[in-house]
Amino acid sequence: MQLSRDTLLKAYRLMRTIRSFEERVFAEFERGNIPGFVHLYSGQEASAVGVCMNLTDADKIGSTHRGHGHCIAKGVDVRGMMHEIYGKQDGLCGGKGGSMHIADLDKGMIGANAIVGGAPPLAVGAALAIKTRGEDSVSVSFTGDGGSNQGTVFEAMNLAVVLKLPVIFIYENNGFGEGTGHDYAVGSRDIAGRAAGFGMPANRVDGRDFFAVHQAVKEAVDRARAGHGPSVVETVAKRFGGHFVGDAMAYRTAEERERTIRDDDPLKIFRKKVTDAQLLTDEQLDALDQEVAQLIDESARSAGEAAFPTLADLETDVYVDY
Amino acid sequence: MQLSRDTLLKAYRLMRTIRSFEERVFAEFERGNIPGFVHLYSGQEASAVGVCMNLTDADKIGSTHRGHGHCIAKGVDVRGMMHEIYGKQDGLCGGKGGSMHIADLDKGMIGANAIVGGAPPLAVGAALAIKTRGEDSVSVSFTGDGGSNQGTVFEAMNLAVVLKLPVIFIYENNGFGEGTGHDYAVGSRDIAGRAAGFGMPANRVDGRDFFAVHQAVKEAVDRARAGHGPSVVETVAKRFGGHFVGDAMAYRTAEERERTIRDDDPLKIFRKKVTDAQLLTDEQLDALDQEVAQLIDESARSAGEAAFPTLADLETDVYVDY
Amino acid sequence: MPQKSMRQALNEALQHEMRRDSKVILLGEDVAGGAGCEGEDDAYGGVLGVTKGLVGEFGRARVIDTPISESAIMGAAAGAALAGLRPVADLMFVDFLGVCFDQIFNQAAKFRYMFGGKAVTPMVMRAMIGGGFRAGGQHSQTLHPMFTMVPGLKVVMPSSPYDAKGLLIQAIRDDDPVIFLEHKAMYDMMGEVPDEAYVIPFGEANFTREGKDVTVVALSLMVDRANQAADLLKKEGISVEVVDPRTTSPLDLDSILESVEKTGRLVVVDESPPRCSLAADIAAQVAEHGFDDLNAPIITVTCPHTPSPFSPALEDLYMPSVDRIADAIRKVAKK
Amino acid sequence: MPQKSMRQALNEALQHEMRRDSKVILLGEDVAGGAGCEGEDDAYGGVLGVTKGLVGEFGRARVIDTPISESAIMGAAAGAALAGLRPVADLMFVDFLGVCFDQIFNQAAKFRYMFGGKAVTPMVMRAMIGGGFRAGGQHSQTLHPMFTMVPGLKVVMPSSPYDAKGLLIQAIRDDDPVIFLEHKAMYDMMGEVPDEAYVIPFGEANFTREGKDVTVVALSLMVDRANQAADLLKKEGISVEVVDPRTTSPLDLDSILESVEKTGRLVVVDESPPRCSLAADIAAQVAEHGFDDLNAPIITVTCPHTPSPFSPALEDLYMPSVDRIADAIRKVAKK
Ligand SMILES: Cc1ncc(C[n+]2csc(CCOP(=O)(O)OP(=O)(O)O)c2C)c(N)n1
Ligand SMILES: Cc1ncc(C[n+]2csc(CCOP(=O)(O)OP(=O)(O)O)c2C)c(N)n1
Ligand SMILES: [Mg+2]
Ligand SMILES: [Mg+2]
Repeated sequence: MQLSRDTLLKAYRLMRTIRSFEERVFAEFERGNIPGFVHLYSGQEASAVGVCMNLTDADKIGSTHRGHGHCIAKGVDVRGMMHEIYGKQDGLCGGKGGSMHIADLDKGMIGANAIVGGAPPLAVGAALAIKTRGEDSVSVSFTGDGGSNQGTVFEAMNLAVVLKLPVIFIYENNGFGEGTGHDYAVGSRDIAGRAAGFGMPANRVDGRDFFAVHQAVKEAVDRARAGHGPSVVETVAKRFGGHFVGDAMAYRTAEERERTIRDDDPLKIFRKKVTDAQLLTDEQLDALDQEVAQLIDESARSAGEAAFPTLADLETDVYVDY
Repeated sequence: MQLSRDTLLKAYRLMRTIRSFEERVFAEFERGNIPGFVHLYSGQEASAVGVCMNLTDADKIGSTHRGHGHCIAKGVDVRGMMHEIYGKQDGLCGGKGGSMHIADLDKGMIGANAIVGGAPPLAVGAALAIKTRGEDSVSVSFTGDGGSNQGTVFEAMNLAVVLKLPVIFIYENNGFGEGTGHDYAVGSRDIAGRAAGFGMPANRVDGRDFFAVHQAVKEAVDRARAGHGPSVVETVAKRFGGHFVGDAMAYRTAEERERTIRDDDPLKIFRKKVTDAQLLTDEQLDALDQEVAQLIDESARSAGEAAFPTLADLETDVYVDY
Repeated sequence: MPQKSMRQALNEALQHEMRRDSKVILLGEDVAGGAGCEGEDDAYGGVLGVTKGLVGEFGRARVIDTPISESAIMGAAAGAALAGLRPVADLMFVDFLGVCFDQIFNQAAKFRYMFGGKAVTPMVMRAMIGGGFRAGGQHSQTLHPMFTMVPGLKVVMPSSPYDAKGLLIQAIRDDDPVIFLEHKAMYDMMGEVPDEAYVIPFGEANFTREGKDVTVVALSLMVDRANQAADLLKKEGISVEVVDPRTTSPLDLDSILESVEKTGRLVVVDESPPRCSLAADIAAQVAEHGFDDLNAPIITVTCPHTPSPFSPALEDLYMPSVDRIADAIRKVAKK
Repeated sequence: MPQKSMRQALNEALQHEMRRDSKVILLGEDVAGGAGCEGEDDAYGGVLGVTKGLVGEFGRARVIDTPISESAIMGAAAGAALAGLRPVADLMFVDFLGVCFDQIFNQAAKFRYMFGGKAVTPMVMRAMIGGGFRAGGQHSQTLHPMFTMVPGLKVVMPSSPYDAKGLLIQAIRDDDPVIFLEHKAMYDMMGEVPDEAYVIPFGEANFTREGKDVTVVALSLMVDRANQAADLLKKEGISVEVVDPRTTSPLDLDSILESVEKTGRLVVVDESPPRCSLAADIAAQVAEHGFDDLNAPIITVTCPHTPSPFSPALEDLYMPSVDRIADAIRKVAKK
């Protein structure tokens, strides 16, 4: 299917925004400006963007601990995210959530999740709400290769099939769960291959290639919107960095990482495709790079300057009413 | 494979013991002599016996809430079981466990389990102990069709494959989980079919037929003893009765139950096969029926007369040392 | 007022709210029953019949039988609540929380805080608690302390059919996640229950006995036993006040402190092992905020620090009895 | 005596016991690390490095990397223990108990009782607890009350490298299931630790400060803060006794009561929300058994009834601080 120039520009802008966001978060973390645990998405941009460009704000996504890319792809405000990751009062979650708990319900982003396997049952629930109201929206859950072994994820898949819910289970196979290889932790060595046993179609695609992800997910989303139920898409793309910022990555070789960063960059791959096909020009893309760089720069600067929450904020937002 | 006459006699004796035990428990429950929840195994005898006759005391089994049949097939003392189910001080668990918690570690019976999906991870652990010590024993977990949807069960299967453990996952498909049909609760409508997605061989057999179960499980056990890892066997045989004693069974039709009890009785099927093949005579089998009837009768009578535990027993057996 | 069982009171509460608000759905194992079976629909209506008949009126789209997958059930309820429904999820026996607790205590309970006050998660989790059924170690627990300690959850433990209906309606209309704990030994308990809908607000204790010598705090099934003990001791000239907080979170500490101010003596009854129990929680709060009113040690009457035994002979000794409650009251009354 | 970090002390304890007893195995996510990867084995040694080096000495057959499947991990440990091993299972962050709690509280903890005293389940579950890492709502909890309340479990919370080593060796040699909770902010804490193996028995409190005016009970990271508060108040002429029970189950209540008998005043510090907390548990036991010795209300210093906030600005206010502890002590000392 042909994608419009605007669509391609949007896709590139989003992928670039994720990349620049993550690079900046890395740098600021190293400088000691960002606290806690941060898990970066660099290298997997085509997965989040390829998935979410099939979605509207009415569609829901449930994310993981590595959620920055999913948030940005779903249209969550980058500035609010950066302020949140800095722990600031005007962050998207008032500084109470942090990197692993960014949510923006208005954008259909029902939450990053620091519990591996936490999101799929929730995404199934969002799909149940959609079906109960008779809407044609869909719900998407993101899970990693490591997380694909969590019992909650299997239960979610089975329930989605039983109730024929509009859910798409995205498995982002980035090669590792912390320092453990996917071929070790997944006994069958085939995540997508499990779907058949649960009664769902599945598709494994090159997670470095926006077009491959976008097309496979489009089919899954169309199917779900049409009321034909859930399906699985596995996107394969290694993360460039460690599990979290600070991970020594001893489980990877220097060569493998260099190779990955050199040859498996979703942005490079996208740029080559669209320029070779003369759909977009390097000038257009460079211009976007500039815009995004400014946005990220502005976000980080304002996040650095913003105020921290205070004692008055500590005990609010626990209950609607108590 | 030809089974010896003694083996056949033993198989029949065990199946008859289970049947008579359950019939008596039903009667005594109705009379108010047995407290709590009891889940009867009648109709599934060929599954427990077909499985356990491949095992020795060194092999482990983890069971379910419907565990009487598994216990008896594994050689647990029938009298001790009956006393336990009556809640008596000299019951197998001192009256502290009851029908849903009978265990006999010396017999390799590591516990009935009132948590659906509770046993498979434990059976995997027993298999890990076996492998760690370099023994050639195996571990077996029993799970129902309904329980096959529990996350813990999927995790156990994957871990067993990853660590290549000597486990056999038995799925006893008796048609229902409480009042819900297996075809509804299992989205794929194929329990054994899930095994492939987890990287294991699987076999679905007629759970009414001792020979079919015994043969399929023999292959799985041989494979595990030889160090080739886990596998799945699904045994299909409906329970004769309700989910628990007292279940009105509105989800079943009278016709279906009558048909099941008439045509699907593992003991009748066994008797016909062995007598048609002139391996055993009706006289031999009738004699066993008599023996067993006496054993059960004696067990129930002594259970009725035995003493209840007392205040002195209430707080013992919590810790080895506290 | 018509006499009804607690089972019927709960059933009416669900029916009222499902008629009133199409966003209310039920899900759980056999909440209808009979799915994928040859026999009747509505074969169960919940294992102990509380939801009986609802699938007939509201259909399977709103009374949803699920596989045995409690994490998926609770997660689906939490996710559906985040997305605008008001799900009532049935855990059946509270003892099963161990296979799905994350979705309750790390997910539903924490959304609002972690998301900076933007999330609303109006779900109700119903579960059966308590002993007396000879159901053994994994089907007889109460576990209310495990929910009470979790910020973000509200926890309800009704002690009568009347309270059960009013509190369940409140739970369903409430915008926060609510854990609604029904004592399985109380489903057949009869009491006056209006036919129409009404709400009982959370955090408002009910004084089931007025008295001046000793304050007894109890919830759920223990309220009836505390009342029996109070009636017994009246004959001995000890005037007992029984306070039923109805909800453990929020907890109406003020009413408890008021009563202790009057009596100077406190006994807390809790069907639970003693460590980190609700009995301990209430005793500690009074020892901090009502210390100057106390004329005697605070006595807690709980189960021992053991799992629930199966044998009737042991279970009867395990649960707080009228006698044990009365003895505790006598002990402090003498002081 | 050599100075060592708590990380090293724990590592030595594991090494000692694995050398001593071939039945001791480790399992968990990345307890070695690098399984199925091109890079090094032993790439992690546990996310915070506690098990580093052990796979090199004992091999992958005894230091077992697992998939992310905590129910299978804890169940495998419990089942292996029932079958004669002494597994040490790593939950990583205690916050993950919600996805595997059943295997711990309904299975491992209850086997012995449910099976009439015939089962022995010598497993250790290690987990990281506590705040200070800015890790947010699902990675900063302590949750020790959830284990303490469970009959059949023993619960250990070391407050120093020395205690950590001796208590972990005891935990591994212990025949009951033990929950071993390591405060993640203490791994780099230094202290004197003998090279050889030694055990510290469970249920024996340690008096880290002797005093006569006020008793402060604290565990884990809070012991250091209580000590700092005590040292601070000495200058103000308030003599504080700090009692570290070391294990919450069994709990050395006698030592606490002894101290309160002397001081007449009790402050309990607990890094946990207040409801059904260990602070409440200890306060309640003293209000029942030490009431006549009390000259002032029992004050509990805990986190508020909220999830753990992410922002450093909030988390520092969330955790009990030396100042808040000192204020509480002053308050009762004046009474
Ligand atoms: C229930 C649970 N178990 C373990 C962890 C610790 N943990 C956080 S991320 C992670 C690895 C996840 O791997 P994967 O699912 O492949 O996602 P990735 O990090 O590769 O994006 C682990 C083990 C957790 N947060 N939650
Ligand atoms: C975790 C958990 N969820 C639910 C239950 C309640 N329950 C007990 S048995 C049962 C049905 C089990 O069905 P199946 O696995 O097919 O076994 P069967 O009863 O048919 O032998 C259910 C839902 C339970 N005991 N534990
Ligand atoms: Mg991964
Ligand atoms: Mg079944």
